[in-house]
Amino acid sequence: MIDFAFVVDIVVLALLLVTAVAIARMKDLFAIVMLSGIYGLLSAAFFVSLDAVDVAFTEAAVGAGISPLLFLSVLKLTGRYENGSHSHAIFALVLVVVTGLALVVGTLDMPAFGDPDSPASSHVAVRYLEESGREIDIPNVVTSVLASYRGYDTFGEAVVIFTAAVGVLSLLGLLSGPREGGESPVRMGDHLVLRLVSEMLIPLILLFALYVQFHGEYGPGGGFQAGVIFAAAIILHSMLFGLQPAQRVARPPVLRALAALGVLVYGSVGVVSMLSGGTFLDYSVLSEDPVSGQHLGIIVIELGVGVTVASTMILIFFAFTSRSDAAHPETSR
Amino acid sequence: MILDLYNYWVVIALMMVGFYSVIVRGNLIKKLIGLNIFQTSVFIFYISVGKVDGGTAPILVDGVTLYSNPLPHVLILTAIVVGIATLALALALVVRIKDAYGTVEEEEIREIDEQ
Amino acid sequence: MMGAQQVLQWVVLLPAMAIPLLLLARHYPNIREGVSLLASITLFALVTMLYRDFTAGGSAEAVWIAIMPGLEISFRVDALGVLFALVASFLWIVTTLYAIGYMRAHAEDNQTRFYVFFAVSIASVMAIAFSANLFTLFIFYEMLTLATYPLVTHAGTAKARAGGRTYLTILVGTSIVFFLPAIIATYAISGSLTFTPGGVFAADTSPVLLGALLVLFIFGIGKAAIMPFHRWLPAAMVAPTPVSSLLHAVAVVKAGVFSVIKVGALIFGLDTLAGLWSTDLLLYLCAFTVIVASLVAMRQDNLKARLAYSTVSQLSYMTAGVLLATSTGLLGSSMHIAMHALGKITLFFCAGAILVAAHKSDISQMRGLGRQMPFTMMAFFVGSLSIIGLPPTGGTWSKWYLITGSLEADQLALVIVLMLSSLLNIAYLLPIPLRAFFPGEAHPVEGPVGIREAPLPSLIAIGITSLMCLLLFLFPQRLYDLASAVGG
Amino acid sequence: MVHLPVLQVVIPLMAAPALLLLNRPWQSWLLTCLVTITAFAISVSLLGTVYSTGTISYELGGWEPPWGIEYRIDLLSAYVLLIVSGVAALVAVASRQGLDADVATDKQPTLYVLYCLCLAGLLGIVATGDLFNVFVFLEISSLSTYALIAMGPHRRALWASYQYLVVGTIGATFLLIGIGFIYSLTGTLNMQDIAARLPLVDADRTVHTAFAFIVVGVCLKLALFPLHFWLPNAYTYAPSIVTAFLAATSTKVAVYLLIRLHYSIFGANFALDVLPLNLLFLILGLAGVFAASLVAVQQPNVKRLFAYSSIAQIGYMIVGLGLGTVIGLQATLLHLFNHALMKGALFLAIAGVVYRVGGSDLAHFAGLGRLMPWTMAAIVIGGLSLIGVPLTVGFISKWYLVLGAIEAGLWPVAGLVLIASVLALFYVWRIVEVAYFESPTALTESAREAPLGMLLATWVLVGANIYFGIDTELTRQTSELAAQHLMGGQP
Repeated sequence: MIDFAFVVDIVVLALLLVTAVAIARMKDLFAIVMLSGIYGLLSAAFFVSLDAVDVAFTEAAVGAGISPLLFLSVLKLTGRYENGSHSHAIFALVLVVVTGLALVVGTLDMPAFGDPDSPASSHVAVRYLEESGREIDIPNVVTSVLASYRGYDTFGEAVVIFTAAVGVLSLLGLLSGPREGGESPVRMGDHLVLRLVSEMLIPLILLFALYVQFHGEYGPGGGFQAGVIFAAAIILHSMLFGLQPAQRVARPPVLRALAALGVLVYGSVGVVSMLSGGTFLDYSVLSEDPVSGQHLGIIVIELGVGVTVASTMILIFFAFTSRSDAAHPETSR
Repeated sequence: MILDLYNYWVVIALMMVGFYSVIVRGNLIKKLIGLNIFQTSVFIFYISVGKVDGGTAPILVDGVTLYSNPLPHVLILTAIVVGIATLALALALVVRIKDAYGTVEEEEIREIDEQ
Repeated sequence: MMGAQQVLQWVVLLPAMAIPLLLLARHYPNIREGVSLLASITLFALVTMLYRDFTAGGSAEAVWIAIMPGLEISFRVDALGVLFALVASFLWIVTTLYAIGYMRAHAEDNQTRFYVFFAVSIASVMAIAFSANLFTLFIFYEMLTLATYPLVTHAGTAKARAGGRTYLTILVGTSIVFFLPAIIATYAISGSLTFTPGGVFAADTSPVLLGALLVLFIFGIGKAAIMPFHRWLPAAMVAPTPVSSLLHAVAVVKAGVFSVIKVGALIFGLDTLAGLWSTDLLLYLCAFTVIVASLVAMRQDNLKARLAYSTVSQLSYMTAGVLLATSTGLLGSSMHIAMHALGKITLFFCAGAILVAAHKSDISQMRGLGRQMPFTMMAFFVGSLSIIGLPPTGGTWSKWYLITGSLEADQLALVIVLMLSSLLNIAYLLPIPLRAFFPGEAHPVEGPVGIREAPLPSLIAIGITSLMCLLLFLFPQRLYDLASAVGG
Repeated sequence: MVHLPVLQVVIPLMAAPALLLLNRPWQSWLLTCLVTITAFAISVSLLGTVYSTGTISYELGGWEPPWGIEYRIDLLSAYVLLIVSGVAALVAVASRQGLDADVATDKQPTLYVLYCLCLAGLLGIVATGDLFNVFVFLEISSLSTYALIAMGPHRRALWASYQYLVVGTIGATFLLIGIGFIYSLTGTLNMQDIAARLPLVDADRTVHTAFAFIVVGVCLKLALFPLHFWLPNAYTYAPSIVTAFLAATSTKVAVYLLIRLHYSIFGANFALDVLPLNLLFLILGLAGVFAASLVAVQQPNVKRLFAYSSIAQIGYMIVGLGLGTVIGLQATLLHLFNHALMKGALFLAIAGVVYRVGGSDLAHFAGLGRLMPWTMAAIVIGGLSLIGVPLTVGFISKWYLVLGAIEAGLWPVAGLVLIASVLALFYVWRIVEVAYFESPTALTESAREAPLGMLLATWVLVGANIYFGIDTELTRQTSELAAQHLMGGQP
């Protein structure tokens, strides 16, 4: 009997490989970026088939959304074609083959794919699946682990995003408020259809972001995904109607402060739990009932993540696009 | 045996395509795309480790007993975020390099530096 | 009255304590030089006190700090230390006197720096002399190298810097590459670095290993200038003459020989030393150095360079004395530390005096100089005799014991080498004063008539050291007593 | 007091967003100083606690390990925390003026944000007992490091930062792959738990691959020869203050990580039967020492010169590891500490020169011996320490390294280690000669002594170079106990 999932796996993996090779061989960076978006989408599909819905959601938002967007806004500044220069091709090939072979050797002693008794699935993970319902009482185990059992990693993750924001700001600067000078050239907002669609779409996206933010406990989603979606709405707005109107809504200095605040909110939960007699990020002490303490903690820290992620994404996008607006159109072939 | 592991091997092939692009390409943006593919493939590798045959997504539902392993999912959520953060910073660097050197080709930058 | 233990500590600290005073007085040359002179005289007085205490049977010790277990900075008075310290501190007085005349006459720059690093060097020498273990010795051995570096490069010219570079590279290089591993290995093998009569190694230690260790030590103590690690000594001659005189004829090189004696007698022990495979090989290397350095010295026209190679040759006498592994050889070596110091410092003083007064540094220009500088040239003659080992100078005795030691050890070849080298000494030293007084008819007196003797302080210094050469011929007993107590 | 392990990391971590909100140069500096000094005080207290009560475990989120993330402070972590936070505090103090030469005033607040993030990341790597948490904090420190380097005044800083970013990300991804293998075999991420479960796993090939990828990944970060190529540019073109910080802390943490992963997870004797790892470490270490020293001798730029010297010094640490004995490991740990002191002092002094003279080429040092006597004296003493002259910390490191080599019967290694020290003499002396023997040029003649704050920080480190070269109680004892513990003996 041919397993349906098995066929899907093979097909998706084959597509991934074709896409990857195509990316490696092509020289048109615009096409490559598009393909890399497809690569992200395909891997998201693959994640779904591997039952990793949260990851799929995130990978779709990042791999097929944010990262191609960032690439494109940079391409606008740097030019579309690479000159195709290669360096140490032989050396690289040898290195890659050796590394690959080492990895293949490494897999030989690994537990079989999908083995329910593999160590990975039978040690630490068991507790999460069996006890989180009682200890934390939210259906999405990924959220339980992410926000509570390994909440400190997620704090680190929020800090990483924050670090990237600060790093990009230190490199590209913060555009404070609308600049002097006229409105940039023709915008897509002039197209009636686009405008109408987007005017309906953007509120919907924002609403969806809120849903994802507060529904992470039950289904896939959470602060990060919500933040990305929220940012997407603002970014869409700025793409259609220009940077200045968007920046009037989301003012860069405010965004910067929000990015910092999100991290602070997250950290404060840890501090409060320390002050309440627990360890850092021990939500159980936040309320009389440990389980509702967990709920409270998770909601607040997800909020912190969402705020940091959304403001960081918007900030980073602004930082890139304000540059390309400033550059002359001719430079972006 | 081979069927048990084929998933991993394809993923390794993906990783290596990305890795190769990072090392060999002279265009800074192309390098980053390679890096992106390299990382994404590692994510697939992790998620594959967490797959349990016959299991469902780790969202607790009454009556279901077999779930996929949630821990790799959590780890990879974090790793994806790290990846996009790195990418954003790298692209900002590329923008500045383009401003400062007028090119994003490694060879040309080296030539300019040697002058 | 201080106890001997306190005196021991003051001996090391005193020169160092002079430094802030020297810096304070940097704008007042008279006070600065006064401080130097006072410090040197006090130091000598202190060392004399230690000498008295030691001859009276005292054994002062002082422990400063333990850096690691078994590695401590500590000091101890013993015969060789007293001997070395007496020589160095006495000659510091004389050299200071000499330097006052020389530096002023030469109008050198950076004189404060000069006196400061001179004091640091002397402090290091005192610490070396009284070090109670190999670790302490090594630390101050290195400190001496570093403290003398600014003195060597004092002139600041490209030539001085090149010389300084060679100086530093060879001295630090040998000590890091050979000396340090030898010390660490000694520590690893025996667990002790303390100077102990009879040595520190257990009787069952592998002789092959010990032989290799000896090679490391002898090459590592670069200040003893065994070939091929002798190049630093001629290179150091770019230094001002007082530096060459005290440091490179006395303090630094004797610190090298001193270390060799300490290692030979108190780390290995003469008995162990006698049985090693490498002892004889190194002995022959010393003999080789003695002869070759003498031959090279003959070809040098620059007086300081000739004296430098002469020092290289003489240093190997002393190292050879240790490697003979007999008590007589050790005695000869120890005595030669003092005898050679006095003789060689006299010669360097004279070279400096000639440079200051007549602005001549090449031997070929010194014919007939005896008329203008009779006193200097007479002193030079006395110094030469002492180096050669002829009566009526002190050098006679040390050479005598070295030769006796060689005979006792059945090293006839070394006896011949010593004889031969004496002849070579005569050939490259004596003609200088002789031609100065008897230029010969083919060479009428040259040069400006206005040349007179060097400044008075310098002359006094020269007088003292040459007189000492003569006195030690007549009264060698105390020196002999000290030197014969060296083996422990 | 129970919370000290997490406060050690979280205080600088939370200070970062606070600093971004504050966003004023002077106040940001003050807060950074306060934060780093607090972090140092905490690390001192942690070391004391570990000494008196043994290893500390702290359960983050209130979940016991291996289900939650654990902070685990043993002697080794406490020791490295002490170094990192100590240097960070001193560099922070010096940065008030030190930054002015390289970074525009309006960008300085951002720099302090990144500085605190970087510090928190490094401390987090050291404090954690969870393998994946290492990766997260590694990325926090790495991302902030890339941004810090890119703030250098020259455009080459951008290029250096980009190169480091690519290499660093590859390294981190290798580490991630290794962690993935380990996880697939043991089902856990807690280091203790892994160490307990790994010997029970019958999957040699996978374990070895995991080990290889982890080691290569970490070695990319620690710039082990021949994976060092990103370091010289990064150190040369970063703002001088940043260089001082990175040189003294970042590679140290990478070495720590290597030791931690090798000994605490895989065990002291792991891999020796299949992979000749120790031999490899010895060869690469020595090759690094020589190659980098020889290149250092020829560098016309002093920052670059000492960057190569850092690669050489990392080689020494790796040689110590390669000896595979307690004394060898102890030598590595000692040099970890001591090298932080040396390079901290040297790069801070150089920052002083850059501040006054405006550059760090050899030409910028002409005649400074007279014009900036205290700064140059610091460079001389730091340099002597680098060479390994007695009464400095460098001597202690070298003593143990050579003792370890001799004890292991590896005489050639001992010899080579010492010969390489002479190379250090050469490159240090090039600076000394220029500073003390050349007359000031038009470039340097208006130089004055470095500002007091910088001088103070520099000289605290110089003092530490001498103090810990004489009173070795703390470093020796800690490193010895930690080494014994790691090698499986009872502490």
